[in-house]
Amino acid sequence: MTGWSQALSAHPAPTEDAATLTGNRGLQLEEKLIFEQDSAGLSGVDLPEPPVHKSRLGGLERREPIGLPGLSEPQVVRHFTRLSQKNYAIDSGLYPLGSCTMKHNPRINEKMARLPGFADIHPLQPASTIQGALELIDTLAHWLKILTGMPAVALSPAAGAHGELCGMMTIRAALTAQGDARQRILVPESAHGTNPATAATCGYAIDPIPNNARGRVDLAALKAKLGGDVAALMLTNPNTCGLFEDEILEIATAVHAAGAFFYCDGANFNAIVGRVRPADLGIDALHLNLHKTFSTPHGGGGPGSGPVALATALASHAPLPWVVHGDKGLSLLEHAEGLAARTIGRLKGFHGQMGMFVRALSYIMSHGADGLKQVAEDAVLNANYLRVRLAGTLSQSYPGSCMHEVLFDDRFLKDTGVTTLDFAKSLIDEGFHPMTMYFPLVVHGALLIEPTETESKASLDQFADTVNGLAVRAKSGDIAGFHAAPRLTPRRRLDETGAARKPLLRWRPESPSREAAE
Amino acid sequence: MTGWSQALSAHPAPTEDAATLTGNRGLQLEEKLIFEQDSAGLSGVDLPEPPVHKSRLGGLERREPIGLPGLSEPQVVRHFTRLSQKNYAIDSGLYPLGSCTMKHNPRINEKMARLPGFADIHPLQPASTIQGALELIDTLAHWLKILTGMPAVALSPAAGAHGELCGMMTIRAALTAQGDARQRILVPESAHGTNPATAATCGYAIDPIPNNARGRVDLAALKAKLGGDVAALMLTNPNTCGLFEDEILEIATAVHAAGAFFYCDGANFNAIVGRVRPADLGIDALHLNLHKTFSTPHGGGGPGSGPVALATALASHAPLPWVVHGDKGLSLLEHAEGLAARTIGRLKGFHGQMGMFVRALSYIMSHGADGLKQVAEDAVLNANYLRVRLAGTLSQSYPGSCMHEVLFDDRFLKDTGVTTLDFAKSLIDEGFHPMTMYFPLVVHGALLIEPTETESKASLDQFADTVNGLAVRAKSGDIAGFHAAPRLTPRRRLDETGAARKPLLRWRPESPSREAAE
Amino acid sequence: MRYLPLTPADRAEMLAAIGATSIDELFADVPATARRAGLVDLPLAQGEIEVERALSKMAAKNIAAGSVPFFIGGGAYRHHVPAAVDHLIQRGEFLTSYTPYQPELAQGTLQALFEFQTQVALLTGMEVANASLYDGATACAEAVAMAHRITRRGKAVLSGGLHPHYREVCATYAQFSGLEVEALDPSPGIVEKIDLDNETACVVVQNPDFFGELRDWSALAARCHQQGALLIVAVTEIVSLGAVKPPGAMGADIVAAEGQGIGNALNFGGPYVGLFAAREQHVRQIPGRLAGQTTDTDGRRGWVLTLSTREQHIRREKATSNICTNSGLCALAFAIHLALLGETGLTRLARLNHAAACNLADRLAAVPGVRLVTGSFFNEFALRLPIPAAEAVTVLAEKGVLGGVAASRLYPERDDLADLLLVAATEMVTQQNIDSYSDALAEILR
Amino acid sequence: MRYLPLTPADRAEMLAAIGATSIDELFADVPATARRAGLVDLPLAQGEIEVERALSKMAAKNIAAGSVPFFIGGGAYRHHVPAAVDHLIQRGEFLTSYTPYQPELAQGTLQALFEFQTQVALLTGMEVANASLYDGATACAEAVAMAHRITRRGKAVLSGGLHPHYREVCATYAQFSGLEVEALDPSPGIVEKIDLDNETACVVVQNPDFFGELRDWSALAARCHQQGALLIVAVTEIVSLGAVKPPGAMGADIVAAEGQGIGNALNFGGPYVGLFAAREQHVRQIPGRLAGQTTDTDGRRGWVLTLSTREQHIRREKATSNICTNSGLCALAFAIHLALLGETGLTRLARLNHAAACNLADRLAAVPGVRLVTGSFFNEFALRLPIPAAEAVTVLAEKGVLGGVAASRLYPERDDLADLLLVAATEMVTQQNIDSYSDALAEILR
Ligand SMILES: Cc1ncc(COP(=O)(O)O)c(C=O)c1O
Ligand SMILES: Cc1ncc(COP(=O)(O)O)c(C=O)c1O
Repeated sequence: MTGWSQALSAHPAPTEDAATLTGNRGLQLEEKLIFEQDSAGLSGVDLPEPPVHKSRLGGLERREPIGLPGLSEPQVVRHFTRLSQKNYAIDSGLYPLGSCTMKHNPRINEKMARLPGFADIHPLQPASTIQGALELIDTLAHWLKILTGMPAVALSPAAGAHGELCGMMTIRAALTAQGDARQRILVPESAHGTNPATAATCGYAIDPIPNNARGRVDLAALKAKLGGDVAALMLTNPNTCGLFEDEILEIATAVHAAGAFFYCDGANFNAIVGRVRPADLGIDALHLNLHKTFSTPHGGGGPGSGPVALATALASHAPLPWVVHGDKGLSLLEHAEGLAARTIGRLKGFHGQMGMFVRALSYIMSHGADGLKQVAEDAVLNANYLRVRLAGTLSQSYPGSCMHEVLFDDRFLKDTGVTTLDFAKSLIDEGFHPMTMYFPLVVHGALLIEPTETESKASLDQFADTVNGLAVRAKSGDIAGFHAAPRLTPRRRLDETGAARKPLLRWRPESPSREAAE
Repeated sequence: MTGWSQALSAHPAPTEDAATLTGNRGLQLEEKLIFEQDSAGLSGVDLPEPPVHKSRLGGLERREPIGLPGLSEPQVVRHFTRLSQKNYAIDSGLYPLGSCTMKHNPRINEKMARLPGFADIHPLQPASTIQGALELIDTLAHWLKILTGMPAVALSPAAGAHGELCGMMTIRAALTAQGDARQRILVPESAHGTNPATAATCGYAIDPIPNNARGRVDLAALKAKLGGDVAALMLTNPNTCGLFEDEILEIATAVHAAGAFFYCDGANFNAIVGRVRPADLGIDALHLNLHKTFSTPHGGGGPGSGPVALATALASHAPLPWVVHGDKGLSLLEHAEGLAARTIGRLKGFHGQMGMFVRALSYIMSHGADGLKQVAEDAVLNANYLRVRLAGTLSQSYPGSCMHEVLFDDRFLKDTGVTTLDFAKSLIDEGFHPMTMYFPLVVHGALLIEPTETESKASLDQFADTVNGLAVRAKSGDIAGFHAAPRLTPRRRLDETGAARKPLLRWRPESPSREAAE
Repeated sequence: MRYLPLTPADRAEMLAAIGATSIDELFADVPATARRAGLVDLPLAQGEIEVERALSKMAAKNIAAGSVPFFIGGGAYRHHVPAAVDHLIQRGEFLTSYTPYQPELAQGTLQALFEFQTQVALLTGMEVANASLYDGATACAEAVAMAHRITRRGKAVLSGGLHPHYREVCATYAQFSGLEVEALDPSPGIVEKIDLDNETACVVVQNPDFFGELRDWSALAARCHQQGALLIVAVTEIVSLGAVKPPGAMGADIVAAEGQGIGNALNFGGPYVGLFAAREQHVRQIPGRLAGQTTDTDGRRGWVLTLSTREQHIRREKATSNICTNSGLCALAFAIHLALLGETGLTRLARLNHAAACNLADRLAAVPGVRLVTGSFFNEFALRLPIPAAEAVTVLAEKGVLGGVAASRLYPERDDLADLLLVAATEMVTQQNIDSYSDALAEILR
Repeated sequence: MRYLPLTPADRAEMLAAIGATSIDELFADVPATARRAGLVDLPLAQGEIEVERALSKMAAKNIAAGSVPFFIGGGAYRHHVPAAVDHLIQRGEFLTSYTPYQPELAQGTLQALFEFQTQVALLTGMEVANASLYDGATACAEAVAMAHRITRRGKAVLSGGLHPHYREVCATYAQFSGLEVEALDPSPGIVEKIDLDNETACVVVQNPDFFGELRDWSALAARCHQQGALLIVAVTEIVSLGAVKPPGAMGADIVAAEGQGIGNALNFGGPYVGLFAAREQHVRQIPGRLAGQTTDTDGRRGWVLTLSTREQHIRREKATSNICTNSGLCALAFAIHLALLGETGLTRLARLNHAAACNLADRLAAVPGVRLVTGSFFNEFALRLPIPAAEAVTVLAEKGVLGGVAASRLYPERDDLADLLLVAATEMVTQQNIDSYSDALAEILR
């Protein structure tokens, strides 16, 4: 600790970045845009010259150059290798992004997803040639039904938000079928942004409900708002404060009593997988993020997969396609007919995120029922361990134990001149990805920490020691050091306001990018 | 340039490394040994409990614990990911290690080598089940024979030095067969260390021959040494000064006239592949490094593959096994019998580096005869371009054009107080791997630069600008800056002398490593 | 369990530190009636060997496209993806990182997205593009919604040449957002009549259309703009833009495309990557993420996610879309593959595809009873057969040829399309494949 | 050509800068008679699609071990390698880096090698290990040469149980370095008599031996040491050390082992990884590279290659070996796989192998006419058949079973071994495989 303040003062001036001729700093390598590395005519792909033949493009030949740069394979491999080296990832270290469940991504899942029998099959092949694919989907659905306790699961949604949309659409379809035109969706203030956005996309009006002092839905306020115009409650459980909605049964009863449906955002399913079945909580629809609980890699922003478990009242409205068992084995029901006559229709091209299904099933089979239960327990244990390790220095927003993630707010930074943002950025220099900041919105300067079950105790201890150490420093008043953070990354704090004021969203030959790069 | 000196002075004190609590520095992450991360009982591999059965280990059960640490898969993946991030590689940038031909390693080669039909076949499977493997070996041999112009090629050697050994053994076998017990091998002073070491391993005495002022073998000195006791000349061509032995035909004639064989170290084949056939130079035996000219990845030290092309006089002594065409297709001749009666015997278990053969053939087929010729031309062009770009500041050891690599010595550093080592280490901070240093031994403070053909002109220009800039700085007398280099790597200059004085070659529970790590 | 680093000892120690006597205590908030000791009737944990065996067995029950003569398109295309692409997207720093909300730790992903956006803009001939959406079909629905926001009009007209899945997804979204969708009937080979009025927010066309037909939509664009409507052009085979006049040059206001054809495998339909491009003037109405250039504290160029005020995590119910996770890694694969191809590679790839399709079309149209319906096309076209196309597809499959898509699979209700077969050819098709196909088809129709 | 970044324009510009009028000028030193415009009768450049097609075709002509009941060992073993291993060794920073001569740019490789050396030392029960050699056979030859350097004696005695390839490689090396090799006859099942004299530099034994037999060599070690000779123990199946008493515990002075069984595929025999371990007192006689711990300018722990004065690049003809490039990446794969296994995983893996072999031995020995020759074994054993083993192997292969190695393939000259079949079973063998094998064998011998 002592060495630190001294070192901070000894912190090199920004001009240190001029310290090398290349701008490279040892293993930290600068990299221009591919457009700035163009060698006209080069290509990293060798293709034969097409046989001469008469064009049938009907005069629509593309005549202007496209403007793509020419690079050889070595240049492209080096370019993207260097870019990757500017990223932090789960593979690099602890990634405690609350609400994101950044757990280890097993490599066997990647290998399985690349088997030609899964990766090299076309969605429109005849059913007889894709029985194994349908079997895989059916097997995954079976697992998800048992894990949620719900009778049906719609697999086509492409991510969590898409799953929310699917769920809300089935709810609206069910109500409409009853000739019931309810217009309002109740959404707690702590909800993730996709919840209200989804409800709106589904044509609904949003009615926010407050949290109580215990970080849960204010049951009284909820009941007060429930009425004939409420189509559904969209609740996240465990919620975004990392807490289990302990009055959830009362909530469900109230919602149903009001003739509304109970939608649950299952993004935080990791806390309860294998231990609690949403069906037992009175939930009518719930989406799961395979890219969270079931470890399909987040890939720097996707792809994901957001299957939705549906109660009987909603199941018949599930989106197309359906996988059905028939005399000729498994097949796809792709049109609003027969069993699927009441479907909301199609939500996506083809049949869903097959590549993610394979990874998720590989993950599920690897854990088995026993392993999944252990996942939930270790996830909750790790979060609570961090909670107590940090309790001394940070300010926990809601007392008591948490589920898979723990929420702090910025009270501990009061009067230090250090903001939640500064604090998080200083973690970056320490080699950690920051926790989720300023979400949920129900507390001030939120810091939401989710370690996941794939972190070792040693890893948690190092993180806790660091956070505590930084908290002490913040209180000891080294504002400059925090404002200056991060100091050790390929780029220091980036000007987001400036970026939004004058958006530069693509490279242009004459754009500043070029100069900037010289 | 101006900013630089200022920055160098602003160079942070070593204590900057205390600047973080974790010792991590943003994306540069510290990592302990796996032995320091042991959690007894953990394993990253789940295996079923074996059925109970009576042991047949004959009382040789291992009773003491082995002492291996227990880690989960996430920890192991993170451990080796972090370690990899402390490495520089071709994928990161220019790697101008003279004599090592660090060229781009195409990924299609990796994919091909992993096809189950190649990776998952056993060397002792019946011939009928491995016809494709033998066909691949035979096809690669065909290419190498045509590229060298020589009638036979022995594929089993595992690397260049092993190929040298193979070649020298066939030479000795051929002489012995003639009842000729010659004892001396002539080796130029510029030769790579493996040459004399190999000759010694083969039971020969080494007799060094000097270079002439032009960086080639001194023909007169060579002739003077040639005599009835000389078994062979081991010459590298192009030689380790990056020069083509322009008197090679005279050399060959003289060697043969003396009744000796002419062995050529073909490590530098990249300079002439597709343009010059060693057979046309009077060479009797030559090894190729598939891990250089033919791009099989160097893997941080291997594996390699060192096929040896042999003249008719030596071919019959080629090591086992041989691939032969028969009525039942291709087969392996694995014993000293029939055709192979005069073999030197077996040099290695099984049949050679199949995995490397696949990669090399994939590389060769991708280039074709035309591409390979272009490889040689671009390799030589790139080296000469650097030669002229650097001529102004560095001191080229031998005037005139070079082949695939260019040799400089430390005359340009005279009186600067900066050594070749300092100079090379300062390149590390600039984001480049240094050139080969202090080899060959025939010049003082050698700097041997081999860019290879897979570097773009832009890459060469940036390197040249940097080297020139550093040379100017060295002459301007900033000794401290050079002695301090590298400053920006995960570790700064390492104490090699200390390491050799008190060798610590493994971790031990009680060893200093542990403390050092705390 | 190999993925769980906690030992029993760790767990005990941590529980003690927490002050809990058992893990159950931490689940105390769960209603007693919902607490479960565990789940019954489900398999237990398995090792890699067992999992690999079981999944490989399932995979083996499918016929991989690469193992047979293969001619299926219909919105997903089998192109060669260089080994370097898969190698690079599997680097842990790309594969296991989250959405780049912390730019200082994600410059790699952000710069790649900035390059991706530029590539998409260039390819489509548009001014700006976003950082990807789920797929082409959802991108199309988002485009319709965007047109609605911009024009404040309630009707979307969908061309009969629009991919049925795109049409259906637009319809599903619209049905709930209260938009009226007018979907024209498919009319392969015939130029359709598109009516606009001042309620029309947008017209959605596809090029090449679902039946492979290429059209210049410039005139329609002009009409749309006169009427104050937007022209949305969907592209389901992105490789076509290596040879075909881009939507931007036809006056499109928004382009919604499927990017799978570059960098991504067939994957039985997903994950794919939705491309979304538009005119700069509408940038604040664009759905999804945008990477933008900026500078850091030291004045150096860098990248961030920008214009987030459009997005759900800031704007909530007022966001331009509810999308959060998109198709990041597929977009990266697209960017890498396209960086490898470059101008020369992509244009040649497109020409190869067109050549293969022309070759195939001639061969198949020469089969007695077969008629080529599509006039001008890129790498896919429609045939009329003397027998139901569905039947032909089945029999061809039995003969080991995956010969295309029967229009009836997507338009079961349209008897007039029962004999229509969609056939595609890419650079992966060999002369031998083409021979096998035409022989098999001739045999069937004999 | 996709791997060549220079454009024609670059080449012209660079030639001009060099002051050459043509590329040929740069080859002026090549004797005119040896200059070639190019090479005739060789194929020209091909794209990835064509190369992949051609090589896949060759690969398809081989029967992959994983596709049939598989029981071949004899020095190379088919074990499961976790996907994480191959993923990690393919990271460019490992795959495309050179030997770590610049430690500041290679701490990753160096630390991994230091961990590898420790793992090998622990596994073999020895004090120190090197950073790998080519393979087990060459490691064995290097061990003999090292014993020669240490003892200054001229004779090496090789047990008849030593893998014939190891024996042959030792013989080849010795024949040229002037060492006398006394190779005892193979005597499966029978304890051989080994004589030593004061000319004996070393005795080389194998455990388990080539026929699968396990022996405790402690007594021999004692005799060797009395005689001033060294005991070299070869291990061809490294997994055995997860269950079997290690050579170090038997008094071995040098261990030469094949490491393929951990982390590496069968690869038709290569690349593999030679493991080499010895007593600390002989460290300066060890061949090959050694990673050692040290500190940097700031006093922090780091790693370097050390004791290079043993090596060819410093010591030239006086080096302990001529080896330079070794098996770096295979050693890394070994280190990663073993790190994943850990104490629990490796010991269990070994027990699984032994269990499978016991199960198989019982089943096959029960086949009429078959006799189990090996008394105590790990995962491989020898059988005597009523027919020539070579014939059995061929017929089994026709029935789709790769049933083992006929001793006659390695000892064609030994008629007494003609009926001897070597059979191995690893964790990859299923009960079903075992059934198929015993059924097929019974059928053949019926
Ligand atoms: C609580 C919650 N709900 C919904 C979502 C949206 O999921 P996705 O990003 O997969 O659309 C997220 C993901 O960030 C989330 O954390
Ligand atoms: C000129 C020369 N000869 C021989 C060798 C030895 O080759 P290998 O390392 O493959 O044994 C090398 C490799 O460094 C070399 O550069």
